[in-house]
This record gives sequence, structure tokens and C-alpha cells, in this order.
Amino acid sequence: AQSDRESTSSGTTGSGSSGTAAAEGGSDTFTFGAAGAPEVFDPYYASDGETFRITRQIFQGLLGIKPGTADAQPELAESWEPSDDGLTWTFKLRQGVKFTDGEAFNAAAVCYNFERMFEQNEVAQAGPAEYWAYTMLGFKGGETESLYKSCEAKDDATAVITLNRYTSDFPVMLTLESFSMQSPKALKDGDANNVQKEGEGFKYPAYASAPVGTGPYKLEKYDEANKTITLVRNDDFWGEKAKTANIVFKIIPDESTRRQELEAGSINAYDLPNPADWKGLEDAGNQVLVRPAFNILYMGLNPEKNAKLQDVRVRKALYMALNRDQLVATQLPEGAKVATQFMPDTVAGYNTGLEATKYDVEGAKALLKEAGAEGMTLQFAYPSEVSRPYMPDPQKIWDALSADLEAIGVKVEAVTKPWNGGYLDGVDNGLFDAWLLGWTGDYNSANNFIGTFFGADSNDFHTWSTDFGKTLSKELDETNGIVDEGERTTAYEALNQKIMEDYLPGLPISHSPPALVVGKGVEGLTASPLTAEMFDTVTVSKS
Amino acid sequence: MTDNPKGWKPGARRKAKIDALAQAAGQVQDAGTVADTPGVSLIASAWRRLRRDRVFLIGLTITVLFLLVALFAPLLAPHDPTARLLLDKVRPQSNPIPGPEPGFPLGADNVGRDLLSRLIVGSRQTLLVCVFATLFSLIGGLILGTLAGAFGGWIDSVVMRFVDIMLSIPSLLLAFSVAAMAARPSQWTVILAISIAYLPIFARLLRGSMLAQRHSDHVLAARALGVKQAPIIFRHMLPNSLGPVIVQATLVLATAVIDAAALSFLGLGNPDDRQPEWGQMLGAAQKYIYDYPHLAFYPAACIILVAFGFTLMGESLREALDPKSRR
Amino acid sequence: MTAAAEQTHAQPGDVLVDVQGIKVHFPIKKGVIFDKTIGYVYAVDGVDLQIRRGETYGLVGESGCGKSTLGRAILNLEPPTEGKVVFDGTDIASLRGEELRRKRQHMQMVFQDPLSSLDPRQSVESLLLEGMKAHGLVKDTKAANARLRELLKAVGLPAASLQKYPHEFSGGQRQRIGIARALAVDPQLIVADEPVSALDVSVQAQVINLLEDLQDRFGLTYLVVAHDLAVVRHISDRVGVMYLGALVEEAAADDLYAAPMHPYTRALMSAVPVPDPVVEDRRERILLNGDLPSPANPPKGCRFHTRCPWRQPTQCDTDRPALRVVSIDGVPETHRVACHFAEGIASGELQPHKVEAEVVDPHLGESDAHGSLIGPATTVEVTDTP
Amino acid sequence: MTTRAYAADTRSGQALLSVRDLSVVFQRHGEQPFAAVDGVSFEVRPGQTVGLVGESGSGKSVTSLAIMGLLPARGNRVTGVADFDGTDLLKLSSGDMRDRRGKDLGMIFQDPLSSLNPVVPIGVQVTEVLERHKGMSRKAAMPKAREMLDKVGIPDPDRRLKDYPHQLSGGMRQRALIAMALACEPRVLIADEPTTALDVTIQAQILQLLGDLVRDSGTALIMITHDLGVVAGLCDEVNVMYGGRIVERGLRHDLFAAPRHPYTHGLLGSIPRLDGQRGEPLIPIPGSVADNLPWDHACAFAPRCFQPIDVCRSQTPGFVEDGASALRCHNPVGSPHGHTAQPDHAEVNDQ
Amino acid sequence: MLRFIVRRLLQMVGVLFVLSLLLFIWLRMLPGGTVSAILGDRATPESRERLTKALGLDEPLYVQYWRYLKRALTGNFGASTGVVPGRDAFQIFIDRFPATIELSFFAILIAILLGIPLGYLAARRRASLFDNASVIVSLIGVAVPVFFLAFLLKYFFAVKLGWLPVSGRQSNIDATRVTNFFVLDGLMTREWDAAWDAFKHLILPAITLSTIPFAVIFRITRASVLEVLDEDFVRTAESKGLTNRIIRGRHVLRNALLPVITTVGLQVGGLLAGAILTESVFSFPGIGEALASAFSHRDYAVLQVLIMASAATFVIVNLIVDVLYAVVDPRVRTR
Ligand SMILES: Nc1ncnc2c1ncn2[C@@H]1O[C@H](COP(=O)(O)OP(=O)(O)OP(=O)(O)O)[C@@H](O)[C@H]1O
Ligand SMILES: Nc1ncnc2c1ncn2[C@@H]1O[C@H](COP(=O)(O)OP(=O)(O)OP(=O)(O)O)[C@@H](O)[C@H]1O
Ligand SMILES: [Mg+2]
Ligand SMILES: [Mg+2]
Repeated sequence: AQSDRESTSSGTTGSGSSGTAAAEGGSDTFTFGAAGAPEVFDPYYASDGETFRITRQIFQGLLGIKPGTADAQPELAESWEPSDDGLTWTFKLRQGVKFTDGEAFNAAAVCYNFERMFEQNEVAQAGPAEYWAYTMLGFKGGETESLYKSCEAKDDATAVITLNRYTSDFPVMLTLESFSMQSPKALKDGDANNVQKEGEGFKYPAYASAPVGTGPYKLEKYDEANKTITLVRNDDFWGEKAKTANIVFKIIPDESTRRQELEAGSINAYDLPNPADWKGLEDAGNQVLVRPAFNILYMGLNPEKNAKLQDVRVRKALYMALNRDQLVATQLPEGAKVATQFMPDTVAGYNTGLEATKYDVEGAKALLKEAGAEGMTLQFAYPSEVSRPYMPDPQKIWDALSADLEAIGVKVEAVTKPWNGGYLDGVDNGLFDAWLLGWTGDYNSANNFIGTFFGADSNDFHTWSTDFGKTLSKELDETNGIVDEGERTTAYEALNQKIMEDYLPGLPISHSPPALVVGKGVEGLTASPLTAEMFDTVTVSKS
Repeated sequence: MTDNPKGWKPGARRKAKIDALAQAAGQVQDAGTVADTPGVSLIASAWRRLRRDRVFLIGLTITVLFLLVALFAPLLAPHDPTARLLLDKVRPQSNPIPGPEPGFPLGADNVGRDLLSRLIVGSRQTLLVCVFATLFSLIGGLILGTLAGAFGGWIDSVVMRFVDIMLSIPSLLLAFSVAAMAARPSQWTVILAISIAYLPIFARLLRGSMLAQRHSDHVLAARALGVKQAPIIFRHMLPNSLGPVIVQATLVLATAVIDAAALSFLGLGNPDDRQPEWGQMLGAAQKYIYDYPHLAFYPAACIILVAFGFTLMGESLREALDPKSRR
Repeated sequence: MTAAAEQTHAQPGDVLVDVQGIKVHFPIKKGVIFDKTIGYVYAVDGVDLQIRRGETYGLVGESGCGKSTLGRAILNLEPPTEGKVVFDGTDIASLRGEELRRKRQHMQMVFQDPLSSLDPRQSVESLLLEGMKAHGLVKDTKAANARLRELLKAVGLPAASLQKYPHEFSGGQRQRIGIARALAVDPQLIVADEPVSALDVSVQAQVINLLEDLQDRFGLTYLVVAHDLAVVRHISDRVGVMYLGALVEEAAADDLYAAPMHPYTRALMSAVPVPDPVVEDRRERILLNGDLPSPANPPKGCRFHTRCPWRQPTQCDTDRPALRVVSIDGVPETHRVACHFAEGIASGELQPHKVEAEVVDPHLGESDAHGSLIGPATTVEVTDTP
Repeated sequence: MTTRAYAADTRSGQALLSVRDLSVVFQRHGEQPFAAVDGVSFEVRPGQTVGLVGESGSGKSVTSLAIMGLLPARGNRVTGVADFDGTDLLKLSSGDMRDRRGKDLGMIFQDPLSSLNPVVPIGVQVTEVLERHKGMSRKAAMPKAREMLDKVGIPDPDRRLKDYPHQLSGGMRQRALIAMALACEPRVLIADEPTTALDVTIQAQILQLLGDLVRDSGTALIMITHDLGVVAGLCDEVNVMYGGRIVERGLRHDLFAAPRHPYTHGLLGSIPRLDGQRGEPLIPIPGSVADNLPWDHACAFAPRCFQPIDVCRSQTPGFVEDGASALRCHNPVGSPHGHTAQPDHAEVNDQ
Repeated sequence: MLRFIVRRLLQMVGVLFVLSLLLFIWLRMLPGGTVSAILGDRATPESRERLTKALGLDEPLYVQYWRYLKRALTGNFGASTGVVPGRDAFQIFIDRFPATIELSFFAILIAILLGIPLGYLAARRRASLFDNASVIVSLIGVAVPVFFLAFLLKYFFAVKLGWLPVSGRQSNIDATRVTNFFVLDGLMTREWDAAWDAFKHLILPAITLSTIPFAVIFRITRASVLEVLDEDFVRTAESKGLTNRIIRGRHVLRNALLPVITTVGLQVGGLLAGAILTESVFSFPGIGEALASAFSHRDYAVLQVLIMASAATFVIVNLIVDVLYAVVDPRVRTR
């Protein structure tokens, strides 16, 4: 879940690549309608999907993502091996790979990259190096200890990375686009770490607009006056060459305009079509590529704000009141599922045994009565000005849920704020009794879901104000620390059950599949649950 | 020096003069110029002119219809506008917007609420928004304009600089910021936002005519009479400056509805769609505009119609109140 | 201003209004950010005059010479820049706020344009009551009603008028309403600023007679401002002639007509058309050259010297003449004139000449050279002196 | 109603413009038709000045506009004849009329400031007439325009050519208007209250200018005014209008010496005269124009008349002409029915 | 005249100064803020605090403002945080301004070219069918919401007919950039296709943006022609027997256009506001779109620069209009 600058997509890590074949008889340009402008072309400092969509074509990480799944696969590293304690990781690197500036990719380059990411100035630590701060938890010389300890280039083909602590997120987290491998020379020349504060924003060094990676494409130009980004094929790419010579990203913030552009044939694809448009788009001969849902929509509850919510019976009663089947059927795109726990079923640790809580108005009423919370008031918030993959239309979802709650006699007080205009602040600061939010996984790890939600000392769910909060946090830490994968998965399954049946800190609602639409004549695009689509396999036939 | 046909002696016969005068005055009465009919105020005579004005009548009819619909909305609406009657028919992909069917002549929206009922009941909130937005901006403008126009001098300078600053910010942006400032967006934030955007226009307009009034003969006459400052301002200057302001108000009534739609479009409108409002319906419809343009069309048509009504009224009012166009 | 000083000591009891050296200068503003005054319109520039109780004082002069401004300044509707206006013993020029407002009960104004001076949104009743209320003259409704009827009767309007609005009346009737409004508060002084010039000729007389009649009945004192010399002379006991912000001549009405002394008065009188072909065919006509100079930049010396057919070298250009009593036999002391050469002109010693106008237009005199259609318009034509 | 065509006074040559039975009826949407001018006849010879007097709304301007073909295109009906040198102006097509205006017929309006285009220099406003009717180029017309300004007594005409109206004083503006009207030496000049907006001293200058003009160039001048004094000094013949009709006509000396229509009489009695005796009360004409009766079956002036007789309210008075004079009255001043202009008429009227 | 200009410019500086202060306070009072916009839904209280501190947003407002003022006076308006992160806010203004100017120019051109002749004709044929019809058309232009109108235009002219592009400023073609006024650049470098392409991109947004100024100009022209037709000097011109052409051109139109000029100036404010919507729906990378995006990102630096620049533009355009007015109206000139 990248921070969301544009009210659109989210996406993640590295890149995988498939074979190349010169496009024959096709158009040499694939035009993509992007919803927002990229931030910086240095993926390390970026955090939003719009940027990653572009940098993903330019950069590769040690680990890539298997097309169509959220699973990791070898990319610049051909294999990796942990030590028994899970603290030392040896990566065998692909040989013969060159950065587009001609520099060789080797272990030294890997370590240069990691050291660069580890050693950031204060300004970058505070904001831009967001993903590192979030996954690795600390920087060189920082107050908090980082997971990352050191990197050693054994030889050209072997890099050894040492951690301070074990986490189940490593090495999957290396699929994150932010941790892509960049050319050491270009980084140096472009003074890449020199992020400066300027007014109330940051000023990025020259490198940020002239990135050098190993991917199938190179950045050609960013025409800011016309808001288009052009990539050209990297003809020296180590793998299969990209099939289409150019990719153009045309920034079109307005969704219905994107659709019109597609229908007019001036773009070949765009992201996140409105579910209501899917049918119309398909009828017009386009393909709607539905991504497997790798997200969760939940209704957050704040027992600290509303004391009634301290009682698990109240939380359960609320949950029973929600007619989620109807919601999924009428408000969410086809393929959406009712959630049974706080993670999608593709994540290791998903408990297949859990059943969705039944919609039961009478039961809910009874339970509420039992808890002495009849006619309770619930201040329930939803965001405006936003559409997320897990909630295409927050207001409509809120409408449905609050109607359900009112049906059991809960008095719902509507609160709404623009996404950036107070909603996220409000959630973080615990201003609402209940709220709608969700999460799209960054990579395939249970910790990335429930660990993020309930793990830290303070979290959005305010679990620390409950009787179970500390226990849950400890359990999460422990599970995350289990090095053995099988054991860990079982532990997570058990934990999921506990969360749902004993704690119920929040109410998971649904998983919705976001989609991507491509126009006529576009072939070879595989939708990714992480929105990590690669465009090097795409062909566009002239029609 | 000259031949004087009347042969009067200077200063003679004052009495005769007064008699002649009384006679003359008496004849005026005889002639019946000042009949015993009750007086007709300026507004009444403007109304008499307007009554024959076809343009005005069309505008009035539309407006009155709109008012009636708003007034009797609950009776007119076939269904509860918040009930999701056709929700079962909604399928996000195959049938996101249920079409017309018996009892639902316009179909439903994306959560299965009857569109016609929402349109009818929506007239209420729409009326609320445009009337209150206009009212607030009018009141604000009246206060600032009166301050500036009635007192002049440095008060005028300060107030007008302030108004200038407001004017120099694009009005929509102003509305934006106000709407965004609100802790809890509602129709009242929309109203407030729109009224702040229009306030400077009213202030300027009023100040202009107030200043003109300040130097007008009848205000001077009131001053000469020893009338106190407050009645001069509120009985003489203000009422006589209101003409252009009222005309502008009818035009703002129209644009307020449209602006409410723009705010909704930008996601700053009233988020609670349990009280339907045309602008907000229009804003919500943009998501479906490609395949279901009728969602946007109906509220847009209603807005255009009402705006049209207000504008026609305003324009003919402007003409009726303009002494020049009377001829 | 020595003459003025003398006058004030004359008969103080008899004088209702004593205007002493009054000046009204309107600032001309311009400047960066804050308005800065870069000059003044010298609308009224040093006027002394006395109005006695019960008399009618007429003020004439051409457009823009400051008549209205003077009238307003006397009522302190235009705060004077300088000078005193002693009304019935109090200096009203120094009064402000409530005190001034109270004083207004005793001095009223009738305006030129009867329609624009009546608030179109007030019925006649409320127009008339307003002043009475402002001065606490309304005790009970019944008495007020009776008083309103009385007022209407006095100005010759039917009682039915009360419920009507100004726009429903004819011009003459509107002016009657204006007069009734002034009368409503029982004033001592009424300043009438061009009370008839907006009226049709045929109704002018009605209003003029009305004013005279009311004066008789209520013992009013009038200051009548007008540009029509005939009207002014008709109703006034004394007449002051203004030119460019100052009085140039002041005399009893008959004296002024019988023997105008100031060149400007002479020109003005000769220019007023008389509805009598016999007179018109034979009368002396002094055609002035050029226009009134701008009051923002009045000529130095005698203000009239730029257009004066009797202008004499140097003194007229440099010294500003004060109002003075001339030493000519038969001219009463009340006849005062502001001209250095009044005696010479009166005796015929000085003859009018062609005016080489300056200030207004440097090239004015040349026009004759080109065979003008109108002949010597720039000279004084004396066809027949009576 | 016995309106006869006005027989040309042969004493001093042929009439140049002869208006016969001119009527203008305004008809506004949804309102009663209203005859602003009703059967007006008069004529003017070269070198003659004819006055048209009457109070506001009596139809003076409408008469002149009708002759000039300048009434608004819609909402009125003009009937009658305006014979100019053998052609009926009222029958001309709008194009032909356009050719005549400015060339044969000139007009000067009341308010010199509003009658001049504020954004066009005086020079252009004069030359455009020359360009139009004399086919001159702008360049050729300029010297002529300069000459015209000079002729009407505008000092420093070279500079004034480039000036805009607001830069001129009131008198100069009126002169500029006259220069424009005279540029193509029209044979008839209509002056509609040319001095009303001006100060007396300036008015005297302009009247002098007009008088000299008629004398020197033989232009026929129709002088419209409400000021009897102006008429007394300038016109050869005077027409007094009331309620859209001419009620009295006479040579100027006759008319002023012995006004016969009660309206003319009242007018003369109600204006103070500079040379009259002071303190002598004015005899007002009671009422106001609003009291007018319709002419159809009464004398419009009857309600304001000081000596009305019964027939005045029941029958339209005819227009009786007698040589140079004419009258429309049932009971003229000095006639057996009424009373001579006695000062005590007010008392008599009490009965 | 020079005094007048200098005076107005100085006034503008004052206005901008006050505006900057009000804006500064106002923006920071808005709920949400840069920090949440940057961090998004991953924000933790710690990261929030860290970033707030790093950006200096924790200090008292007056300190922040003082710092801002000092920086701004040296021409440094801070870096963008949302629109183009890291880019100098003023540079964003420079990047985007030509687009908006180009768009507004064409919009106002359309409005003028249609509004004035139609207004004139409507006035001349007052109360005719033509008059009523054009009044209604002008109204529809105002009352139809921008996004709906834009949608319809795009749908027919771009999607269905394919005559014009849907959105953007230029197709992705190799075009040399000189001034960033794309049409102008194309003409200057003789890249005719580039100019033509940029021009085609302008048509639909310009039409959309022109509806309101068109309606206003149309109505003002109509009203003012009606007024001028009644003026005495038109009658004078008629009395001179002038041709219709000269009467209409020199006497009627020249006077009737005076209020129109002022109106056009005031429309600039409206254009900037309209540009927010129009540019957004046409993905036209101008000031308006940047404003909308800056607003939703709480990009203070960019908002500040853009709003102040809009205000300055408004003031300057109106100054130009006033000067122009003085040129056209001699009465004002000599005052
Ligand atoms: N409020 C004002 N501000 C500035 N100048 C003024 C003001 N009032 C009057 N003036 C100027 O003062 C001068 C005298 O004006 P005033 O109205 O007293 O003249 P007047 O003699 O009454 O003229 P008129 O016969 O036209 O009424 C004029 O030049 C006028 O322009
Ligand atoms: N275009 C018009 N439409 C309708 N009525 C008109 C029109 N023009 C003039 N009138 C009416 O015709 C009558 C005569 O008007 P006209 O202008 O001729 O009067 P006037 O004698 O010139 O008066 P004034 O001295 O005020 O100029 C008036 O009652 C006037 O209201
Ligand atoms: Mg005056
Ligand atoms: Mg007239």
C-alpha cells in the first residue's frame, strides 16, 4: 500500500522479465493513460503507484514478482540462501547484466545500493526514504536500530546481506520497487542522496530525473509541459528484449477522459477503470484485465474513542449486522469476495478454515442487548475525494453499511473528510469511532497485513487500549520471528483465527479485484495483483 | 420701459395674489390629477409592467413550479428517495444502474433508489442551497457594501481592499477553500462556500449604488431635514440601492445551483446523499456518465430549467427597474 | 473683507443668517496608494452675506459658479472649509453631530429636481412625517394627521396625496411636496436651490407664488438660488450675483436691475431674453467672450478679468476686488459691488473694448481674421442704449 | 375638425419647407395609441426663422424628428406631408432620406454633450458629413472642417479638430454641432432647443450666431424652444403648440403684443420678466400638462384654461387661419364670450 | 497615465502581500495537510511527527510565515510536495502558465468573436426570434455544468467523429519547445504539424471554457448596444445622413464596446476559475489543473504561488484593460 498521491492505484516491487521478440507488424508505441504524474524517477524516494508503474519498466530488483501473482521470483539474483538464524542472506547474482549507462551489475553494485539506501541524510530519513524507513525500520546512525546490518560483496556474483533481526518479510520485501538496483556510477554522478529541504517540500538531486537501471526500458524524456513520459527500449537488455519500442505514459487525471481517450484510440490502456464501466468497455471491444484481489477493506473500530466498543460482543454484534453478501453483490466489482479475515487468500498464513460471519439481524440485536449497548451511537467516517482499489465508491459502501447498522438500532453519525483533507489524519489521530479503510499488500507476507494493522505500539485500531492489544502485538512479533516457513504459516493461520474469533479488533469486509483495461489490439499484458504489470511483453497491433 | 399689459403696481394687492393662488390650487383638484385612489409604490408599478412581460412570466412560471415541487416534494415523490427499492437489481458489472420499469419511470441510481423521487425531493435541498447561498452572500455583501457605501472614507477603503482581494482570487477556488475548511462537509458548507464566493460581487455592487445614493438629492434632503444617520442609511440609501443587487441575486440563485454541482464534482459537496440534491446528483453521475448519461442528464436539465427561470426573471427585472429601458 | 466686517456690526438683531468669509474647497485627489490631494476646486471662495429675518435673498450666477455649494454650506450640508455661518446667534459651521441635527429643524432646503429629491420608495405621508419625527414633533397620530393635512392644504395638494408616491405626481406637485416637507418642521430659514428650474414654464409661476405666499403666512426667510435672473429678481428682496465662487455684486432687487454696476452683472442682464420682441429688438447686448474659467484654477486678481469688456491693465489682473459700496450719487449703501472700476464704468468714462481672452483660450481673438459668419461676437455690441 | 392646408404666405417668396397636416401616432405594444403630433401644419421660407414653442411633451421634438425621418423605426405612424422643395420628405425611401439629411436638412439638438459621439474627435465628426455628401476624402475634408469650426466661432480650430467632445466647453460643443449641421450648407436647419442646456451668457452667443447665419446665408431655420424670450428675439413667425397641436400662430410682434389663445396668454403672464415690475404676482396657469383632455371631442387645454366655456369640453376647436396668424380656440382672449386679459380674472373664474 | 499604472502596480504589491498572509494562514488551517498527503495511509504517528518536524510545520505560524516571506522575497517559493514533488513551485507556475494563457486566449477569443456580433445583432433585432434564441443559447452555455458539456463535446468530436483529440495539449510528437506556447512554438519553428496538432488540442477545451465569458460578453454587448442605440449622438449621426456602415461602426459599436472591454477584463478572474474545471476534464496541463491537484495534495508551496500568481494576473490584466479603456475612451484618457 503505497501512500496515495493520486486517488488511484497502488503497486509494488521489482520486476520480472520475459523473453523479447521484436514486434512485427505492430505499432512501435504503447501508450498508457496514467492517472497521475510520477513523483521522482528514483524509485527509492518514491512511494506511489504512478511512479512505480514507470520505474518498474526501467529498474529491476534482486527479487522479481512472478507475473500474475504476488509471489517472488528470481530476477537480478538468481538464488538466495539464508543462514539458519535467518540473519545472513547470500544472494547469487545474475551475470552479464549491465546498467543502461554501461556499468556492470555485480555484487559491489548491490552493496553500493544497499549502503546508499541505508545511509541517508536527515531530510531523506524524515520523508522521502519512506519505504526503507517502513520496512527496514532505521537508518545508519539513526535512533532506531535498522533490520539491515551490512552488505558484503564476496565476489562479483555473490552478495551477502546481514540483518540485525529476523523478519519474515525478508527477502520478499526486496520485491519492492523502491529497492531496485540502480547504477552506482549514475548515483554518484547525480549526487543521488542529496535530498534537500526547500520550503515545505523536498528538492531532489539531479539523479532523480535521470535514473539508470537494468530494465527493459530507458527513460527518454519527461515533457512536463505536455505531461507525457516517454520510455524507449533498452536494446542491451540482458533478457528478452521488449516487444514494443516505446512506451508513452500520458497523464490523464480524469477517469472518464481516460476512457474517452481509450475509445478514441489515443491511448492503449489505463488503470483502474470504474467497475461500472467494465461492461461498457468490454462491449466496445476492449479487454478488462481483472487483477486477483490482493487487498482488504475493513471497518476500523476505535475502542478508545467509543467505550462501548471495548466489549467484544458489541463488535461482534456490529459485524453480524453487516449484510456483506449484498454489499459485495451490489456495490463491488465482479470477483469481489466477502472477507473472512484480515488478509486475502493468496497470502501464506491465510486460514481457509475460517467462515464468514453470518448476516444475522436478530442475533446482532440480541447480542447488542446483552452487551447493554442497545441504541448506541456510532460516529462512522468515510473518505471523500478518493477511490481505492478496495473501495471503488466509499460513499456507497458507507451507505450500505450504515443502513445495516441502523437496522439493528445503532445510531450512525455520518462523518466525512477528503482523503488528504483530514480523513487520514482523522484515522491516525483516532478521531472517529468507526471508519472505512483498507490495504493493498506490498508483497506476499502475512506480516505486511496483520503485522501492519495490529503490530506496533500504537496503531489505527487503538488495540493498546483494549485488554487483548498487548497480547496480540506480542503474538504477532513472535510469529514474525519464526524462521521456518511451514511453522510460521501454521502459526499465522492460528493467529488469524484468534483475531477473528477472540479479538475482532476491526471488521474485515471484503476483497475487491481492481482491474486494468487495454484497448483493441493490445496483447501480452498480464494483470498483477500487486499492480506490478510489466509492459515489455506487450504488443500493439496496428488496427 | 416696456409695455405692461397688466398694469400692476409693484407690491400691490397681495391678497388678490393669494386668492389667485388658492384658485389655481383649487383647480388642480378639480382637474382630478390627484385622484382618491390609493398610491401605487414604485414596486407595484414595476410589477404592473412586469405582468405584461412575457419573458418575465415564463421565468416566474418556472420558478413557481420549482417552488411548488419543492414544497410538496414528499407528496409528489412516488417513493421514498432514500429507500433502496431496486437494490436487488443492481449488479456492478452487468447492471450498475437499473433502468426504467413500472413504478420507476426514470429508473434508479446505483444503489437502487428511485431516480424520479430523488429528483423531486432533490428540489428541496437544491432550493435550500441556492436560496441560502444567495441569502448569505447577499447579507454579507449588504453588510460590507453598506459599511463601505454608507460611511465612505477609510472604512470604504479598508472594506473595498478586502473585497478586492477576495475578488482577485478565482471564485471557485475561494469556494474550494471554504468548503475544504469545513470540519464536516454538509450542504451548509456548500452554501457557505458559494456565498463567500459571491459576497464580494454583492458588496461591490451595493457599495457602488450606495455611494451614488449618498450624493443623491433625496439623501441630502433627508440629511437637511435632520433625519438621523441610521434611518438615512436604512430607509433611504439601502432600499434605493437594492435594485441592482436584487437583480444580481436572481442571477446568483441560478449560478449557485450550478456551483453546487461544481463543488460536488470536485468532491467538496454535501457528502451525505441521503438528502438528494441536484448538484450532488450531477456530481455523483459523472462516474457513470459514459454508459449512463441519463443520470447526469436529468439533474442537469432540472438545473438548467431552474437557472433559466431565475435568469429570465432577473433579466426582465433588470429591464423593468432600469429607468432607461422604460421609455 | 473689510466691507463685510462693517456689515456685521450693523443691526445684529435683524440678521438671521450671517455668513462670514465662507469658503468651500473640494479637494482634487490623486496619488499612489493613498489618495493625496493635489489641488482644490475653489467652489466657494470667500463669501460674506447677511440675510435678514423675513427677507428673500436671491443668488444668481452661471452654472458651476458655486451657488448650490454656498447654499449647502450655509446649511452645513457641505462642511465649509473656512468661515462662519451664524444662524440665529449660533455658529452652525462649527456644529457637528446631534447638535447640528437638532439645529436643522430651523433651516430647511428645497431642491432643484423635485423628483430626485424625493425618495421614490416613501409615500408622501412618510416623507412628511420623517422630519417631524426626527425632531420630536409628532406627539400623537391624530395631531400628526391634522398637521399633515394642514401642510398639504398650505401647499395646495389634496389630502388624498398622503398615500401616494412621488412618481405619481406632476412636476409642480412634486415641488409642492418638497416644499411641504421643508415646512413640516417649522423652519425659520428655507434655502431653495433652483426651486423652479426643473419645472415646465407654465407651472413655474405656481411654485413661485406658493413660495411667496408661504413666506407671508409663516414669516419665512428665504435664500433662493437660481440661474434665472428674472425669477430671482421677481421673488427676492435682495439679490447677490456670484461669479466663480464669490459675490461680485449685491443690491436690493430693484436697484440691481435699475443700475447694474459690475460688468458681469451687466452682461448677464443683457443676455437674459425677454419675451417681448419690442424689447428684444432694441436692447443692449453685451456678449461675453469665452466660458467660465475652471473653479479649480481661478484667474488671479479679479476673477472676471479674463472675460471682462471693461478690464483695465494691471490692477484687474492682480488685485482681487472686495465687495464695496460705491461712491456714486443715488446708489444706496446696500448696493455693493466688487469691481475696481465700478465708478468709471457707471459714469461711462470707461468704455468696453474687445476682449483678448487669455487663460481660457490663448487664441481666442484670432477668429475674426477668417471672415467669421457671426461677425464680431467678441465685442460688445451696443445697438440701442435706453 | 377643420384643419385646412396652410396657405403659403406669398409676401416674401415661396415656402421652402411646408409641413401639412403632420400627425405622429405612437402605438406601443399593449397600450393605447397616442397622437404625439396631431395635424400640425406650418411652413418656412428661405431666410426665415419660424419658432415652435410649447411646454414639455407638446410634440415639438416629435414634429422635427418626423420631418427629419428620425423617429424610431417601429411603434409609430406618421401621416401628412412635409413638402421640401417639391418632394414629400415623408414619402421618401429611407435611403433617399439619408441622402437628404445632412445635405438639404440639418439639425441641431438640445444637449450638445450627449449629441456628440464621445469617442470620436470633433474633426472626424465634422468631416464625416462632408465625406458622405460631398464625396470628399478625409484629407480634403479636413481643411473644410477647420473652416467650418472657424466660421461658427470656435477659437483655434486646428487644435479643436483633434479634440474630443468632453474637452470642449458647453458653448463650443454647441458650436461644433452647428458646424456639423452646416457643413454641407443645408437649406433648412432645425434647431431643437439649442440653448436650453447652456448658461444665459453662452445662450446669447449661440442665438447671435444662429441669427447671423439665417440672415447671411438664407437658410430657413425652424427654432424649437420652450423659452418665449428666445423666440421673441429671434423668430419671424411663432407657432405655439399645446398637446400635439398648434394652438396659435402669429408674426412675432403680433403674437407677443396680443396673444389670443388663453394658453399663450397664460404663458406670457406666468413668466417673470426681467424688465417687469417686481412684486407683481404672477398669474400661473393652473394644473399641469397631465390634466390634458384628448383633442377628439374637446379642447385639450380646457381644464387649465382661465375662461373655458361649455363647448370647450365638448367640441374640438378648429384651426382658424387669417393671413399670417392662426388660432385654435373656442373662446379666444378678448372675444365676446370670454373676458379680456384682466388681472382679476381669477375672481371672475370663481363663479 | 504612468502615475496611474505605477499606482495600481503598487497597490497590487500591497494586495499580494496581504493575500500572501491570509493565504498562508488559511492554507494551514485547512484540515489534513502536506504531511498526510505525503505519507498517505502508511503514516504512523512517529513518521508523521518526524516529517512535520523536518518540514518545519511544527513551528509557530508567524515564524513559518516570516521564513516564507524571506524566502519568497529572494524568489524562492519552496518546492512542490504534490503536483511535481521536488520541483520549484515557481517553476511549476512557469511550466504551466503558458498552457493556461493559450487556452484562455482562445477561449476569450471565441467568446469575443461570437459574443460581440451576436450581441450586436440581438440588440438590433430586439425581441425578435433571433434575439430570444441567442439569449437562451447563452444561458444554456452557462447552466450546463462544465464536465457534462466537456463530456458531450469530447464524445461527439473526439470519440465519435474522431476530428479532434480527447485531451492533453499535444500528441506525443517531436516538437521543439521554445516558449512553451505550443501553437506559437510550432509557428516559430515552422513545425506546422506541431502547431496544428497543438491547435487542435485547444479547440474543445477553449469552447468549453468560453461558454461563460461568451454568455457574459454577449449579454453586455446586447445591453450596451441597446443603450447606445438610444443615445442622442446616434440620432445626431442619423441626422447627418451618414451611411449605416459608419453609424454602426463608428458611432454605435465603438461606444457600445466600452463596457465590453471592462467586462472582458473581469472575465479573466472567471477564466482562471473556469480553468480549474476545464483543464481537469481535458487533462490540460495548465494552472487550473495544477491548482486542483495542488489542492487535493495540500501542496502549500504550489497553492501559494499559483493563487498569488492568479491574483496578480487578474490585477495586471485588469490594469491592462483599464489602460486599454483609456486608449479607447478619450474621456478617461485626459483625466
Ligand atoms: N462634491 C463635490 N466635489 C468636487 N467638486 C464639486 C462638488 N460639488 C460641486 N463641485 C464643484 O464646485 C463648483 C461649484 O458647484 P455648484 O454646484 O455649487 O455650482 P452651481 O453654481 O450650483 O452650478 P449649477 O447652476 O450648475 O447648479 C463646480 O465646479 C462643481 O464642479
Ligand atoms: N419614441 C416615442 N414613443 C412613444 N412616445 C413618444 C416617443 N417620443 C416622444 N413620445 C411622446 O410624444 C410626446 C411629445 O414628445 P416631444 O419629445 O415631441 O415633446 P417636446 O415638445 O419636444 O418636449 P420637450 O420640451 O420636453 O423636449 C410626449 O408625450 C412623449 O412622451
Ligand atoms: Mg446648482
Ligand atoms: Mg423636445
